[in-house]
Amino acid sequence: MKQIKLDSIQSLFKALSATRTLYLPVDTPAGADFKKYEDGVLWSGALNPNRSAKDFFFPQTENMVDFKVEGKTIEIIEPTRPDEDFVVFGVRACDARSFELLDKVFLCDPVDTYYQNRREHGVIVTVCCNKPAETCFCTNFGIDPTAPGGDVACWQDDDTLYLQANTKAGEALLNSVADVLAEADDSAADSVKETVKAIMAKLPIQNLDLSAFTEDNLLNLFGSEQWKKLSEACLGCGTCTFVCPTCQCYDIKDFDTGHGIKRFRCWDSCMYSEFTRCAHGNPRLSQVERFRQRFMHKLVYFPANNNGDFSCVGCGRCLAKCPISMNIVKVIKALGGANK
Amino acid sequence: MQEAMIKRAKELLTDGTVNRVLGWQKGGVAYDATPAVFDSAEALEQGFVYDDFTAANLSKYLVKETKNEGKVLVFLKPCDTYSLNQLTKEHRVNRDNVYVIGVGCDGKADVEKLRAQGMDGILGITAEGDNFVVETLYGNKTVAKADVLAERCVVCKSRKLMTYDEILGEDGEVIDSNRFDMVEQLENMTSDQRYAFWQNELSRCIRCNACRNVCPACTCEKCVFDNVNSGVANTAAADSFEEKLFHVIRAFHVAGRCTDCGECSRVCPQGIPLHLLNRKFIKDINELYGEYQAGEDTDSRGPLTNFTYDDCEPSIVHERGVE
Amino acid sequence: MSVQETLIPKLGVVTDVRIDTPDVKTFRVNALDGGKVFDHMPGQCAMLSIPGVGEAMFSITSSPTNTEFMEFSIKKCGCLTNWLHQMEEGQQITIRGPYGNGFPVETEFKGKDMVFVAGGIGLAPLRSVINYVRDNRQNYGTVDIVYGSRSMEDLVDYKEIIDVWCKEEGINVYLTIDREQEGWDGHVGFVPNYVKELGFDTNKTVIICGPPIMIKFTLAGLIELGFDKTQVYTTMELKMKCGVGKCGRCNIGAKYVCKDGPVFRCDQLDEMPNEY
Amino acid sequence: MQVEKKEFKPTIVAFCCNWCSYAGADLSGTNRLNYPANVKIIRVPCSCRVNPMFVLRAFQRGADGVIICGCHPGDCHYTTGNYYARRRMTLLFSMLDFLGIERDRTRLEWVSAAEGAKFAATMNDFVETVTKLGENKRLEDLRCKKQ
Amino acid sequence: MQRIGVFVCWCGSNIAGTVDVHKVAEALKSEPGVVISTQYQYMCSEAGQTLIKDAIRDHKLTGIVVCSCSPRMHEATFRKTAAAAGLNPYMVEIANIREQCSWIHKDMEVGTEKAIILGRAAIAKVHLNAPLVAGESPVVKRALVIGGGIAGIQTALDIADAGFPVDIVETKPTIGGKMAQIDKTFPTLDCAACILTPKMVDAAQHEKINIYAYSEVAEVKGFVGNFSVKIKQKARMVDTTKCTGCGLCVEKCPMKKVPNEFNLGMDKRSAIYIPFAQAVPKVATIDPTACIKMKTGKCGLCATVCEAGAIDYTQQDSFIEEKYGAIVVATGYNPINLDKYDEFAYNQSPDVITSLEFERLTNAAGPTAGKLLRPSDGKHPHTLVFVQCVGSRCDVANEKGKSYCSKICCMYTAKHAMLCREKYPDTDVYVFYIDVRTPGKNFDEFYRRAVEEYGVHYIKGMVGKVAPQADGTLLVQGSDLIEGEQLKIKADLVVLAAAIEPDKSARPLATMLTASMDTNDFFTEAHPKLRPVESPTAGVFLSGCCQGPKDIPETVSQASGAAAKVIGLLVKDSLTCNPCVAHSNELMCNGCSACEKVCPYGAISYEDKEFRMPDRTTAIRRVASVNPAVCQGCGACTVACPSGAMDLNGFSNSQIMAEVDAICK
Repeated sequence: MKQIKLDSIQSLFKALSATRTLYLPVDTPAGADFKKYEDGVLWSGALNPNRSAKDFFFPQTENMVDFKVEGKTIEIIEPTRPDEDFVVFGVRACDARSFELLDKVFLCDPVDTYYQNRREHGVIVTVCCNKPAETCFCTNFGIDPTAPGGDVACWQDDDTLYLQANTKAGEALLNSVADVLAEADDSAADSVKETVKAIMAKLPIQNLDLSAFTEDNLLNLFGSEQWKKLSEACLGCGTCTFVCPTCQCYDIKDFDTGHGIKRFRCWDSCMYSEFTRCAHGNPRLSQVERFRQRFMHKLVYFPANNNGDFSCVGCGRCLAKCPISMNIVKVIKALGGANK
Repeated sequence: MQEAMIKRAKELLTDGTVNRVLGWQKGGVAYDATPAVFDSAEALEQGFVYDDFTAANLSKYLVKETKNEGKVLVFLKPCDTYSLNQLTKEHRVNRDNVYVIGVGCDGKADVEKLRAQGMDGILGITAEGDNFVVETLYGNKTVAKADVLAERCVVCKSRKLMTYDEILGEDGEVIDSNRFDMVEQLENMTSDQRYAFWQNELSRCIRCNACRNVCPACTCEKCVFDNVNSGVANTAAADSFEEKLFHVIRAFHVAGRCTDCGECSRVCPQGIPLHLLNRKFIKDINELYGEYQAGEDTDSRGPLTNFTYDDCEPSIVHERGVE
Repeated sequence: MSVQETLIPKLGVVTDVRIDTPDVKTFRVNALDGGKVFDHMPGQCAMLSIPGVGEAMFSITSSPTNTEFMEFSIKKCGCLTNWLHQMEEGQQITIRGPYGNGFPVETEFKGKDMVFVAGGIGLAPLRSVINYVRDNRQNYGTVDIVYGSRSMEDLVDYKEIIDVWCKEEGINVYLTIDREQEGWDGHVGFVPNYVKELGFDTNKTVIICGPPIMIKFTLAGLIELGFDKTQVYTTMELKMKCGVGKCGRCNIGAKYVCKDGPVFRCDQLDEMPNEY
Repeated sequence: MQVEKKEFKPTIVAFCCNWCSYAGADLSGTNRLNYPANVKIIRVPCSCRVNPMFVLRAFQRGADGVIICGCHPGDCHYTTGNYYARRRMTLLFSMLDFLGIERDRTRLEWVSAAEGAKFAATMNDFVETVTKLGENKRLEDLRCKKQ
Repeated sequence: MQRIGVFVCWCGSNIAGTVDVHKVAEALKSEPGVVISTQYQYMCSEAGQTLIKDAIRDHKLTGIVVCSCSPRMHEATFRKTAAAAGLNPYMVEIANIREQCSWIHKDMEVGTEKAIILGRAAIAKVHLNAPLVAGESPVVKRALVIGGGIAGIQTALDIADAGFPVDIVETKPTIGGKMAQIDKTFPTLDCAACILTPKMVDAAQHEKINIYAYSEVAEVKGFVGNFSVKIKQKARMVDTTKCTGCGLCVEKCPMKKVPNEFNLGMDKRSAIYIPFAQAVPKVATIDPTACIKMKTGKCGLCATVCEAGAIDYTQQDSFIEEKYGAIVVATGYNPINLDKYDEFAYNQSPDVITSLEFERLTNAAGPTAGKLLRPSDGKHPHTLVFVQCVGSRCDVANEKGKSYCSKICCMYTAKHAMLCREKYPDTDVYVFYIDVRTPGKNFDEFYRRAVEEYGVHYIKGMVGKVAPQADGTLLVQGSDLIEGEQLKIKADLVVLAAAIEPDKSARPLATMLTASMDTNDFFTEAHPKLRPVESPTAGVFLSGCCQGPKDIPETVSQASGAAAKVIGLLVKDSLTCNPCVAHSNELMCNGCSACEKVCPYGAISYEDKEFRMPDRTTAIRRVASVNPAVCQGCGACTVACPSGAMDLNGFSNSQIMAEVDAICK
């Protein structure tokens, strides 16, 4: 385990950003956001940035391919893939887990090379949460915020940041900045972990009953009467989807620039009325169906295809951000016990 | 207030004046009530909540609700009644199918402001006089309500109910507020500064459409931005241009109709002060075409569907600007 | 271009355009240097696109046994298909695939007596299987084809049906149209009723493709005749974007039509939510 | 060595009302009054037909300046169209200014069918103003930039 | 995808001189959808048009672009060419490469480059053109004239003489209007009644004219060529078919204290009355507010004396619905109310009167039988002061008055002053004026005669105060701006030239007609110069003072002008509608009324329509629909509509954006 004093943490950031681009949570007038590190940029102590870290691997919009159309002929121009190495610092355990879930989608056959490319270029440095919020419920999904994962995991006490590499990439990263780090005892972060565990035990959203969310119960849950009431106030916006670290639906669109066609993909939301609309009609006509799709996907469909792993990491963003305060926890509570 | 509301709602349900009630369903934490329709006294007893955090403007739900059978009871704050009037004026809401109980209001709290004051891990909030006692994972704290009022309530334009069938609590007055201060501040900046300001704000937009979908003026059957045939449809703001396009056009479409209810900024997950765009239009309209408050009535002509022969020319933008 | 680049299309060129019905055209597509753009199995689909206009999933109408070209029978129904219908020979298009599971022609279907039931443009995906079965005749039992459309003019591939399928030994073709029409002396009536009238042997394997309402009633009729849902297959169609089960919009329950479908056995459909 | 900078020629989109300004533009042609070729005219039935979306669209696609020309107040072929246009464009221009976009990139002018000279002069002046401003950077869509 | 043909015109050397037409044609060849691109010396020539027609047929073109002169020049030509070749005429777009390119540029390279871009924009647009078919709507061959003054009468007569039936709706019991109250007319000084009453009789006897007197327009529906109007016939309590106008009832009526509105209240009439001797229709009317029978149920004397049995106390208002192809508004004017003009003591002294009252005082059929007598004591006045511009030409800030010039006052005051001096040489006549405006045939001569021959004292200056004196005279204090002195005149009679304003019935009528008005409630004309007798609302025409202050000759000429326009409309069996009109996509329409509010023609209406929703439920929604016969295609509604449901044929959102794209690329 390595360590560095918090008051000299800028030297770590400088060192990290010397060879690659460093992104870290930075305070803005409205919450924290991941930003590129430049001299003097301060690391936000906020628990979680507004947007999840999925942006780094699955950005909001991404150019896929260009075309030139002339008369009857078409030319396909593959864009250059970004090849910059980068570090994302300050990822929490929940977001770190989300990459595992996204990997299941994007890296399964056939591999999504855009995502893969970014994954290969990025190193994730997680930091143990030391001030969990009331909206946190990651433990329900077997996530241990004191073992935050990523390539390098960090823990932070009052004056020191402890760093431990979890992967080869993580080791290489730490080696590259060894100059600014000091050795630390492997148990140095234990007291931090204990403190955090004690807080975690007090969190209000614990022991959610997820037992009903099984593939066997799929049709039963799908047909539940509760959806209508739960979705009643849903505005059909994409806030929950876009702040969610595991939502990965996307749209592919063409944009005519006037001198060529750019085909790009961008985030899309199953909450949008247009999501499934096509020339023949729309299988999900009302918000009830769209709302149900999102939560059924997270709690039933995804697990059915992925060994029972739920597509939620309990980061709590949707709890904090939903304009009408409807969220997955309320859905779980409404459907969990009653619909077994 | 909550008790009085439940009591009155039950009465109106019982005497058949209404067959359902639009209000708020209690949530898991102190600040996360969800708008909901209650159709029985029991449901009201169990879940109806009204407190300092039930901030949502329920008037937009009436677009859908008034299409259903029977009358719906709705509780509206003064600012929400402006929205209802505007919706009535535009024939989006059938006023005859609504029973409005106007609820006096002295401002709603913003949980983000609590968080900004360092209150992490909020487990419970109790109102005690002018203060909130906030129970958190990290100990109890007390904060003055006035310090955590939502921005729109700090600069509240009116506490007067514009339309109602009855009132609970006290009706207030139109307030000579300083809601345009921030707009003015921006106006007084240099063009470069303004550009930097908005570039920074709008670049955070994730095009979740929350501002649009919550807006009581945005009730289009089909938004131009969702309509593939409109030529401007886009699901994501692909670059800084599309961010601006979306917000400018949206603000323009609600110009003269926006009642400044502030919902757009309340719901923005990225904390973008979108209300400033709307307020800029309101301020311009007031200054150039005479004071106009959308939602004050149900029959006046909006400033963009009106004109006078001696309106100013667009060159006014040059004349009054700084630089 | 690496093989894994599933989202980046390849170029194809339209080498022949055939007008099938007033609103269906069949396009022959070749790679730019001749031959096929890629190989596929019957029932699989491909994403066709005109850059700037749109991209959409179409089932490949030609049989894999056709080694020279691919064919797509496309009905005019939206922006992209309207555009495609304006195409002339020599027009390049982009194409990616193949996508989906296809029919189990090499497993479940092997040695089975086959009944194909199609309505309207629903013949398009079946034509691929039918011709595959014809070209590997020794592997399959009897072949019955029930095909119906609104009118005579709306029968897709009428020429091939009459000139080839009808004349081939061991293949029974039953055509029907919805309403009486001058010049038509064949059967008149809806497909589901016709299937019931014909009353097939219940050990056969049935593939249905057509409008949802037709599928529904044909299936009901078959069950009345004593068929089991495990003997009946159909193909689905939903809005698709990526074609590889990642963009998240073509799912029916936990299944993605683009990846886990489009071919489903009817008993599988019962396990899926009714959202299609 | 100093690289000679290519002279900046702005792209100007002019929306002209069919009854006055478009005819004014025709007249300036008839009178052989010069104005730069960067100005391209789009004919609309009335200045009130100009949707703010068209203005933004022009900037997105690479215009450096957008000018809308209509009948003089009181002379609208449709009696009131230009009054609505005036309000709409005033508010739009003010909003663009509020966002920090150079206010000289947009303009509304009243040009009658008889004012061929005014049309040419207006265009000359507008082109000059926009040329001074340089390329439109603040309301551009990078994707549409010519490589 | 369209199959587009591009035709580049040389226009001799007009275009080819500065634009390399070959290069343009060549460059446009590679644009999407272009199947042929060619050039020719004169596209508008017979040979050029043949070239286009052949190309349309040979290449199965679905759209053409002609790069030539201004569309204002030859768009119609090429549309006809296209139509002749079987192509919808609205599938033609013109790229203006002459007026807007070759003629303003000198450099060949620059011109050519621009021409190519303009061509591209036209191609981009024509891709999105849709074939349009001009609709037709039938014309009801009947006109309605609202108002039975000289304007209405003249309009009706002219239309009727052309053979079309006309209805006149007049709110008073008789037609005739203001002119019937006037004594003499300037500048010829002929008697108003002598020239008006024959016209009234003509109108009454014309077989094509039907007069609804004592009636009002209650409702207007429909549009040009096809209006449906509900007319309210107020109850007269007299059966007009029976009444002979003998006047016996009037004579016998015991209630004789009703202020006589025809004489502006300067004398009294009975409860049952005929406004004046030459009234048309000459039938009696019972004033229900004065009639003893109507108020108390007792009396009934008129019924007893009426030999024709025309009196019917039970008569109710009745409604008639009629269809019209055209409507002429001739609602006229009134002098403004002078209650607020305390400085002129109008309300304090009966001897301060308006000019119209003066007309009655000098009229032989008036309250004084034509003798000029002071209303207060019936004595002959010796000193008369005329005050001009009372309520006219005021500052906008002045809430009492009008900002405009009432136009007729200078002349009628000259007339009054002159008549006064002529009949009563013993009078002193003063006229206070700001300016004397005499722009009219023989007007200035007339005015000069008043000054020079008749010795009327014209004083440039305004009267500040009129103060009634104890001795019954009026002390007029005014300033003489020329002499620079304050004047005090002891007058016996003061005559105020009150401003005139549109009749109060005009505003609600304008709303019914969706015709626009200016801030003074005068109807606006479709074009101030070129269409002065038409309202912007198609099928609605303007006659007389409802459009602005006018004198009689001007009114009559406008009346005939409006009649000519109406006749021009009614001779058509049907109207061809401009197909480039707005249309609303009902599925997207919010029903918010924004479009309706900005439509200058009232072409947009709303209806509650039942829609089948995709989920098979039905919903009733309020949606806009555009009447293509009324819409003129300005496009104001398309921008007011936030959802984009409203679009304009020929200039659709997507078409204009495609042009923008093509120009900017």
